[in-house]
Amino acid sequence: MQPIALDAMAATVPDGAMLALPPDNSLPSVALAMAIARRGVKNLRLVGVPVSGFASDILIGAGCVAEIQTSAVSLGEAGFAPRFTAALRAGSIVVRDATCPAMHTMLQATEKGVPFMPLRGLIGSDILANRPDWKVIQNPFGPEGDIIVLLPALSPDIGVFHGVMADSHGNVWLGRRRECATIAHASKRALVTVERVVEGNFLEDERLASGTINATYIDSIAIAERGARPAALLDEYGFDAAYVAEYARMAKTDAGFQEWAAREIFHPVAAAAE
Amino acid sequence: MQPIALDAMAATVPDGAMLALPPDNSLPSVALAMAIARRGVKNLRLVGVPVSGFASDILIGAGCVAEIQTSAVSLGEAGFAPRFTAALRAGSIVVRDATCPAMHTMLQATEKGVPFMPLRGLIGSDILANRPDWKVIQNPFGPEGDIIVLLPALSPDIGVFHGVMADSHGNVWLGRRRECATIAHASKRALVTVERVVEGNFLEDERLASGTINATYIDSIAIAERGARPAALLDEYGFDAAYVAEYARMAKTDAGFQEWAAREIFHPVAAAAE
Amino acid sequence: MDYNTEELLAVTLARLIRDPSAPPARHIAVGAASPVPAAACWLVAKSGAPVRLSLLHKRSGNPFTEGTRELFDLTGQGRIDLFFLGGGQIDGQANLNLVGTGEWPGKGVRFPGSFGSAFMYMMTHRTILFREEHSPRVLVDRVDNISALGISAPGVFRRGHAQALVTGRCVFQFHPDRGRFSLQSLHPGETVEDIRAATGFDFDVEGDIPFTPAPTAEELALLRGPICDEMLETYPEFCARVFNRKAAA
Amino acid sequence: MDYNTEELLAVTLARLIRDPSAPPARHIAVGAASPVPAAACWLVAKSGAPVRLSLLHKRSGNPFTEGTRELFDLTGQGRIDLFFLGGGQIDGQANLNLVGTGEWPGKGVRFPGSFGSAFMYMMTHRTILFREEHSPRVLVDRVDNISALGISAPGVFRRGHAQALVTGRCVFQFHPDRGRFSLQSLHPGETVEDIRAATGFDFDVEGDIPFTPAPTAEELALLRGPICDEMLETYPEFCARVFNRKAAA
Repeated sequence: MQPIALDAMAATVPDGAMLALPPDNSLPSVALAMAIARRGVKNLRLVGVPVSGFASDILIGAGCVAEIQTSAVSLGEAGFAPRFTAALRAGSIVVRDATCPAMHTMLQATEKGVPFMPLRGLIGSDILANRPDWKVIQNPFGPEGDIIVLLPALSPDIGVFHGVMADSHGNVWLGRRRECATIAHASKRALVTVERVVEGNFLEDERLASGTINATYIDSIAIAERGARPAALLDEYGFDAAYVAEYARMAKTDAGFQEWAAREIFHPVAAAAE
Repeated sequence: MQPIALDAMAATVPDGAMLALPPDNSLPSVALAMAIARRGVKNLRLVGVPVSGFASDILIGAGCVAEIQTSAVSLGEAGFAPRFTAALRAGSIVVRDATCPAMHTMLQATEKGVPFMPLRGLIGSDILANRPDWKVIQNPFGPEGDIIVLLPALSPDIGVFHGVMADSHGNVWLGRRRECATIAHASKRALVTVERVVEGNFLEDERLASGTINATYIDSIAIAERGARPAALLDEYGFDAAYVAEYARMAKTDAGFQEWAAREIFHPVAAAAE
Repeated sequence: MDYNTEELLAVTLARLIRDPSAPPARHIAVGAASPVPAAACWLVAKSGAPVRLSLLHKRSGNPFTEGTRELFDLTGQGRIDLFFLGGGQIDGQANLNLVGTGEWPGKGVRFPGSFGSAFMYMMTHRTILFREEHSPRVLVDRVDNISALGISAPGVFRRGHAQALVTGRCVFQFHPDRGRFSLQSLHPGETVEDIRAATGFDFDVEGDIPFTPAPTAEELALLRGPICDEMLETYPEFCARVFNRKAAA
Repeated sequence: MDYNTEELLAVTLARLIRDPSAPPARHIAVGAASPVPAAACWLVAKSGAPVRLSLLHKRSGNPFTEGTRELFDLTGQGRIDLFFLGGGQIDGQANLNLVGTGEWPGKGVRFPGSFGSAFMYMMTHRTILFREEHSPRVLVDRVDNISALGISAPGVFRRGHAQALVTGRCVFQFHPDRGRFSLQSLHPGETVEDIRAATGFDFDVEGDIPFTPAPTAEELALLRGPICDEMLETYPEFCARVFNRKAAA
């Protein structure tokens, strides 16, 4: 599998696509999120696995998002996600709240090829009350009155994440962050950015194989150095708290976000293209 | 976690325990199976994850087994499992046939803490017809007439497998054989043999962490060099086909099995204890 | 001996963790935004209790090798004995609102979201509620939206409930049988009347309410020394503010 | 040109894999005990078709990083286009018995067990049945026990069916619409009457039945050279017997 250019990858994301993204602590491809924002894709339906962070907030701020399904949207230590909060208040996005294990479970149902999976908890929560697509049944294996929630399988159109490296066969290594594997398994297509492409086959190496996602799940790979930033990438680089804090400060207003985006999302490409 | 002696580990297996074992291609602890046979444990209920191999056949031959739940019992290239076949014909064990993904799914239900999980396929098979503990329901998310099987959560008393190495904290590394992780997650106790114990913490190493099972799931560790033999252990040693072929030949009769067991299971310990 | 609020709170949480009348805390998970509960857990562990800590979002040595799903699977298996939860609103029946005020999904003030609370609260053997802000805005009679339910209907599978609610002003004990909090101790300088005025829900007051015990010299030494060392990587800002310690560059 | 039965069978299976009227075979999984189907898949791949092969039980470079569960998950996702199945008994409605003859669970002759057949047969887009022994003992009118059902009731979720049954004596095509096999080709030296006598189930014969095409020189060169190289690690005995090649010690 030959790597493609980041902007060529972003060009394969159609308006209205359902996009699954890991949060800031689990290898988001911020590079691809920015490329999608640059392209001006519209009406995306974001899926937080299991929560949403910086990448989701900038896509919302850039006007790319119609809907978000997630368990929380947060910038972590930097506080609430400002563009998410503003869009919710303005009514410009639909928010479908879930709870973390439910996000995982809905993807696992697709991973196993079943139409639903059960999950404990949830009963009596307004999360459940506001999800007409979730069902409550009597547990067929339990005593009378033991009710349980069934969650429908969720299959995002596109899974997006950032791995450490890809090999000559298109296998991607990202270590213990296995939720990215679930995203790849459950999504119809997976678009993966990596720091680098190396020779060989990770599946032939017992040490690397267990942290590898097989190329069979991966549609295309683009090289994006420091592509998770400001999020951390395993032992490769740390979280850039100052960058996120500045974003949180500027993005409090739409005008502030636009100023930030002009500098951080749109300007570098114009410069690079010159 | 301090390693314990193999026979001390075997001594923690009570009569009647439900024991989950991976097959010959997935890190069985043949060393512990032999130690259990030496101890003369009775009425074990074996669970093949998802099928059963050499270790299960010798436990059956040694008279330790009352029941086996599995998707197949086979010695691979060496053919049918002779002691299993003989015990089934003699009516001395109960055989509960399943199908591979069902074995995984029943353990995954326990792993997720849910009382059941659905699985596609199976409908119309006599496997299903002979499992009164499996239920068929109308898919609550599907069209009328779309029926689906629900499998109950299975929680073995003890999970048994062989890892490559343990660290100072009791974490076990075994690479891509993640079914052993599912066994550990779903079992009430996990008894793990390893080739060696090394200093450090695998969880601090991004390369090793993804193939590691956290010590939280592991009850005890015993060092058993070449403890998977005759099965292979990743890139450490290969499958001993000649050993299994000889076993298959000798174990065709009970007398032949007894002769083989006297030499291979019971003798070495007597010799080692002298 | 001088101590600050966070140190008092950490010591108080540690005492609740060790409460011999509660189910044993062999394995505790601590969420990302929880430096005070994390310090409390380290205090229990560094005092020699045989407890396993799974600190989420720990960058090096993250305990989970199956991704973030593993915390919820572990909890589903019944292997997590204790978890901490907070909330934008907490009510007198220990219901938690992490979603937002006003009309669903938080048209008033939107909080980040429920995270795993709707699951964890019911599947963990016990939960300690922690929210430093103690005001009628946070501690309400009835939450606007229930992210996680305090008491379940009979027959609904549930492993545990809130044990207590620790705020910046007091400790409440929770009684799932009667669905109410009772005042357990007052932080130094507080009175029952102060607490009533600052609390939007009604609660029980039984007998004389003692003051929350101050940290001991040993506890403070542990917090400021080895525990700060452990927390520096994950909570640099907290360590700088509370312990006046900065991570090496 | 001289060739042996396994070579003919591998070439025949490869032709079925490439059948343009069947759903595309982009990803094929091959089970452990299947050297002839594995050789067929390699033949398709080495002839330049864009096919991904997942060879189970491959010791080095095993394609699955989630354990053995992953094959079934992949198939559940609809990502496995083609799988091979056999059986101790196969009947005229393409039902498979991998469990045993006589009373459940195989009180007559016990076979190893169903493996994943009850799932794979319904969740793979197509299945090629392969059993070298062609006798009334194996090819029966009705299997004693159904491990995997040939045709499902209306409304039951199913992705595909048997495409064909290849034996050591002929090729049958399967017609799920009529629930019957038809004779597609005879291996060299066989007659329709021979096949009828050796087959326990009734099947259709439409027009003149051709002979199964012999392997070409190119196919044999591929099988004996690069394909044998690929298979030597996983199937040493097969390579020794069929291609007269031994693995280096």
